[in-house]
Amino acid sequence: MNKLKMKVDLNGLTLNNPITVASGTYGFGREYSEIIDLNQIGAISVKGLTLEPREGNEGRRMVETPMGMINSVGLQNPGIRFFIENEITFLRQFDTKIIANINGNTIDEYCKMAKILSDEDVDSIELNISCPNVKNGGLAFGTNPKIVREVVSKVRKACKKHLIVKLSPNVTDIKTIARITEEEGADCISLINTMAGMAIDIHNRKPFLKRVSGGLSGPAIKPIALKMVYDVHSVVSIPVLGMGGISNTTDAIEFILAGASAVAIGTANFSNPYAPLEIKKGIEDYMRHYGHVDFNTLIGDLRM
Amino acid sequence: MNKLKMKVDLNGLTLNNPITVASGTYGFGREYSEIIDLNQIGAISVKGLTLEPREGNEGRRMVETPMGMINSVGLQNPGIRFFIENEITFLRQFDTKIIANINGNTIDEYCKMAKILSDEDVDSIELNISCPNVKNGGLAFGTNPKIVREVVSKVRKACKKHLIVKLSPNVTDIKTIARITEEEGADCISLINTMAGMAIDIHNRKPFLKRVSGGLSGPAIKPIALKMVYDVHSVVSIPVLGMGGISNTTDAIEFILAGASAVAIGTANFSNPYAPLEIKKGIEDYMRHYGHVDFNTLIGDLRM
Amino acid sequence: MKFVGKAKLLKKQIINEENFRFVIKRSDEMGCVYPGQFFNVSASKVGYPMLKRPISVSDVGEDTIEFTIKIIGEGTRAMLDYNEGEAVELMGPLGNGFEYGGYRKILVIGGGIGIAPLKGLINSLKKTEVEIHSVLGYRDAPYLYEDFAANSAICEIVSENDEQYNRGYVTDPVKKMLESEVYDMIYVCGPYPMLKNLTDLFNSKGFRAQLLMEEKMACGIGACLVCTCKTKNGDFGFKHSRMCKDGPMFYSDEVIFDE
Amino acid sequence: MKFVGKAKLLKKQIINEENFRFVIKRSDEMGCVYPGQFFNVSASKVGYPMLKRPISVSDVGEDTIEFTIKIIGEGTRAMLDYNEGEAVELMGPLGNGFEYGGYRKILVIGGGIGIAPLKGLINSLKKTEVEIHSVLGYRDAPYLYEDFAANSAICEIVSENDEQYNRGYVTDPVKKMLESEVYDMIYVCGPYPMLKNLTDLFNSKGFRAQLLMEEKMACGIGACLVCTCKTKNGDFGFKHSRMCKDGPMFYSDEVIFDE
Ligand SMILES: Cc1cc2nc3c(=O)[nH]c(=O)nc-3n(C[C@H](O)[C@H](O)[C@H](O)COP(=O)(O)OP(=O)(O)OC[C@H]3O[C@@H](n4cnc5c(N)ncnc54)[C@H](O)[C@@H]3O)c2cc1C
Ligand SMILES: Cc1cc2nc3c(=O)[nH]c(=O)nc-3n(C[C@H](O)[C@H](O)[C@H](O)COP(=O)(O)OP(=O)(O)OC[C@H]3O[C@@H](n4cnc5c(N)ncnc54)[C@H](O)[C@@H]3O)c2cc1C
Ligand SMILES: Cc1cc2nc3c(=O)[nH]c(=O)nc-3n(C[C@H](O)[C@H](O)[C@H](O)COP(=O)(O)O)c2cc1C
Ligand SMILES: Cc1cc2nc3c(=O)[nH]c(=O)nc-3n(C[C@H](O)[C@H](O)[C@H](O)COP(=O)(O)O)c2cc1C
Ligand code: FES
Ligand code: FES
Repeated sequence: MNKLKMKVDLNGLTLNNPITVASGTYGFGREYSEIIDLNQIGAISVKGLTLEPREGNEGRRMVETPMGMINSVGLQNPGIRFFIENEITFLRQFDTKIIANINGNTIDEYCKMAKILSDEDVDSIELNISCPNVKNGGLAFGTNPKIVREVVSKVRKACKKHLIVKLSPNVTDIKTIARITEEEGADCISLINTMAGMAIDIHNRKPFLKRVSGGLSGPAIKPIALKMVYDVHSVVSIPVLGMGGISNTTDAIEFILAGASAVAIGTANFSNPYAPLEIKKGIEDYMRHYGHVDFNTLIGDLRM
Repeated sequence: MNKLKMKVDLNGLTLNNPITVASGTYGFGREYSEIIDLNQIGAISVKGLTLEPREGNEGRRMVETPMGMINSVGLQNPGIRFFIENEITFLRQFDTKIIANINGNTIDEYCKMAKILSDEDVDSIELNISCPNVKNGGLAFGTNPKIVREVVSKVRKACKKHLIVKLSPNVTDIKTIARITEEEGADCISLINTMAGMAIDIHNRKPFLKRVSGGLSGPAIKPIALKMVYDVHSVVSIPVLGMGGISNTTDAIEFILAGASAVAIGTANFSNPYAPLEIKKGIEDYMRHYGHVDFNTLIGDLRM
Repeated sequence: MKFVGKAKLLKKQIINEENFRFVIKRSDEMGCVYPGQFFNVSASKVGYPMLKRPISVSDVGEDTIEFTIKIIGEGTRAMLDYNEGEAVELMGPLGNGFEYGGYRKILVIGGGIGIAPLKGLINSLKKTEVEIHSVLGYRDAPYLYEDFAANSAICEIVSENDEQYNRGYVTDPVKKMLESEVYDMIYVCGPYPMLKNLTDLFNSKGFRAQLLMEEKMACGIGACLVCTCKTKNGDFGFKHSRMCKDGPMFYSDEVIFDE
Repeated sequence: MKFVGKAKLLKKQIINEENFRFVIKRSDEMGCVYPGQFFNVSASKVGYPMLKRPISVSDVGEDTIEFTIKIIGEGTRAMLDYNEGEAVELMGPLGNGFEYGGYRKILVIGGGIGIAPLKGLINSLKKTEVEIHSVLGYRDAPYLYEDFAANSAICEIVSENDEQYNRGYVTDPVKKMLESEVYDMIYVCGPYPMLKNLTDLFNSKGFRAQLLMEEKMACGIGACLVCTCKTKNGDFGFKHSRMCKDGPMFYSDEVIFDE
């Protein structure tokens, strides 16, 4: 069997292989480390961090929908300090890259977190701009091109690490937002975050989630995510980390052919904790079958 | 058994009951009339009409995705003249309302169609603003608030019938667009149209659809549609015709509680042609169970 | 007459690694069922995958209908999980099947699972006096050939990989047969490239055939327009005909093949 | 030790209209399985519904595990379609089960399907010398009570609708028993309102119980934080504990019930 080259460089962040796990679905890796070998995963994006610890939303936090789920966790996390003191060393045991997913209420909070993490042992910072912007009526940072420009440019200045910007799919024109992100100095773009979704309990006549709506993830949104990855890849030259409903090898290869340099597995971990490893092997099999020696030759290799 | 009042008034269009079928999924009713009793359906929105006949897109037009399907029919239809001469009389045999779904390349085309149909025997005109705007680089009319204002206001002037405006979900802010639609004189808003989606054949490395992407419909998008219906209902006072993945009674009631005055069944007809009738009966059972005599008391009846 | 509902699975039979057979209870509401017609069959009891799968009738009995199904993807794989005695949700018969009245000598050409609907055809013909020539093509070992072997004056079998049979594609024997024989009608079902190559052959030699075509379907009855193929319209024009409603049988001189 | 994979369904047994029993082959990789722990079970072979369903162990044998399942929605209904002999995809054992070492006299209180995990508990206790009092509540006719009746010094059964039994809720007999008896530990599993009402009762009377709680789950192992419940933290604070990982067993004085 040929030796395949699976290493991929996300513009300054080199992964052993293109399989990563998505923020918020993997905690800080502890639980899944009891089930699978984390050394086999290219990178782990940790649970979204905030400056201060957060207890997250009250009441029911999840409702399943056809081939999807809506979550309303509300960024429950132990805060950036706890992460630095307790989680980094644990994750460093494994030969995988650490991506710190950061979340702010204000641009200032984002910058503070980027600055703090710049001096810590993480490999990349993932700026999650789907957070509600406290100063702008709670609309997500990532839905307004002007605010995207401002937050990315300021965080870029504060951040000495590899910087990924994670885009919200709840927008009219993802291309414009991706272009701005690139212009302001992001090293890589990840997408998509969850889509706004809702479900109602028809018997007690309330939304299942206390916050009314939440974020839809899983196979249901895959076609939408794939289209957005394709669109973004067509307008930027920085690498794209694709995600949104990827559950099996075919899904992952679709994203890679559409232009993703690497993929993240999120919701699929819940139904199949082996998904990242199965997909990694599946991509290798596919490469062998079609005579690819270097994974990089697969990226964006659509024949239109 | 109590007699239930199922009639609902969509601001000038009175339906015998709140169950309608979605444009493009029901042709002109001929095929389904062989299977179910169209008299039982509140309204039929016919296949999207254009000024001239269209043969639609070439190549493969559909790909199934997890609990959804992406279509790329490309508005194949016999043209508005043929519709008027051949289809209206057929549909008039049934005690159901006829909604003429119109599609233009330019605002002028929309207006022409609205004018022509104003003198014909249809009950309502549904302005589909998800069409690509030829003068604006092919971006959909419905994604740009300024253009929405222009097209709705002009069509309103040209249209002497009940006017429904059908919104595209591929936008950052559906509320603003809905408000504009109301301001410019729409009698009713229908939503959602399909979401932009894509699927790739990993073996021949081409998108399954010749046009690369198409419109995603079905249960997969239901949580997104429900959220948008809820959002729109919260900002307009004209009635909302809700759709997007409705497949069973529970789905339909969710939309109604979220604020839809009536619902449309689309993709679900394909897996279950009886869906509209089953859902109608299901709503009646639900009303009886919870002591509603008049369907109108159910609309928007969330307890927050 | 179209039946929409549940019908009992009387028998499930594994043919080989890739193919299996369903014998379904036929109900009166189905009316007449003709070879070449199909049913839209629910892939699983849980409603996933969402869309029903079009499956041709591969035989019709007094009160049974037979389907022969090849495992292709998740839908057909899921179907294999129905148990005998359970109800299968389906809709049909759908589409226009073969026209076969009055022909005396016919050629049937099937490729792979495309042989299934032809089996229904020749079993409908048996009773009348028709001379049947068959050409069956396989990738590997032949299956579903018994009824053809028993009822055909000539039955040619080719396989791409099975050395016991003539290696190659159906086009090879068909070419020869068209040179020496005269047929009242030719019936073809098989993969797209086979249909296309044979149609080129027929057109060049002035033959006309009935092709049973395939396309992804949603409604199955002609309402949604996702299953179209290009057919001739006027001298230079084309139209998009619905595979499910205007077909799945098309005459070889009607269809415009792409690429 | 967590097993992730497929295990054979050895026996499927219909209990009544709403409930059924699965006996699954237990594999060494599952390690020890304790009462109150659960498995995350795939609802169907086609992968729909998407998320696995948490199901408590209702008994553990030498090389078997028993689940008792109530049909609630599409997931549990789909499970009923597994055939004996087939493989069921699952993951477990998960969570923290009951603590039961060293108690001499216990009270177990179950409501509806919540009785299932308690059955596993009392069957683990049998061998030791524990006096068991049981209170079982049903909406309709009792089921799953046999092991309790056989092994309990007192076994009270109440039903909301079945006239053969004392009508009402478990709280009625429990109230009385708490007045006359002293228990080393109380174990409770049942619907949310029952847990809440009993907890109020325990708190007011100074008892402490082990509650087996329920919440919608995704990962089942503590990574996704969708299954939290409020628990006490410090004197006035609270935290969101993970039902799947920190529970599903919580002590009654830890939990903060909402509304
Ligand atoms: C009129 C008609 C009659 C028919 N009669 C019969 C019959 O009698 N018997 C019969 O067996 N069949 C018949 N068929 C064909 C049958 O309907 C299809 O084989 C069936 O619908 C396939 O469904 P599936 O879910 O198994 O496969 P699908 O899931 O639809 O997959 C089809 C193929 O695409 C592949 N695929 C999926 N996603 C990707 C991707 N991203 N990239 C690359 N490849 C991908 C799958 O692996 C598979 O090979 C008929 C079809 C028609 C239209
Ligand atoms: C730790 C733990 C252990 C458990 N142990 C057991 C056990 O041993 N045995 C057991 O039987 N169960 C057990 N459960 C419960 C079991 O997991 C659930 O019953 C199961 O997950 C339900 O899945 P479902 O798909 O059948 O129902 P779901 O589809 O999840 O539906 C749940 C309910 O919601 C309703 N519903 C769905 N949509 C709507 C809507 N829009 N409006 C109103 N209502 C709606 C459904 O009809 C149904 O009544 C346990 C749960 C946990 C957390
Ligand atoms: C339970 C849950 C929690 C999530 N939390 C975060 C988060 O903290 N930060 C973030 O950027 N994305 C978060 N996401 C989004 C995922 O990282 C991912 O972008 C999204 O789920 C789409 O991928 P998937 O469909 O494969 O899950 C979360 C998703 C889920 C399901
Ligand atoms: C095959 C197909 C064709 C469609 N054609 C049209 C159309 O011509 N005009 C239109 O306004 N919407 C069209 N739609 C969108 C539907 O009317 C509906 O808005 C959408 O499918 C969401 O509802 P559903 O998920 O219930 O199908 C089409 C949808 C499908 C699936
Ligand atoms: S499948 Fe709908 S028209 Fe053929
Ligand atoms: S289900 Fe994921 S933390 Fe409990």
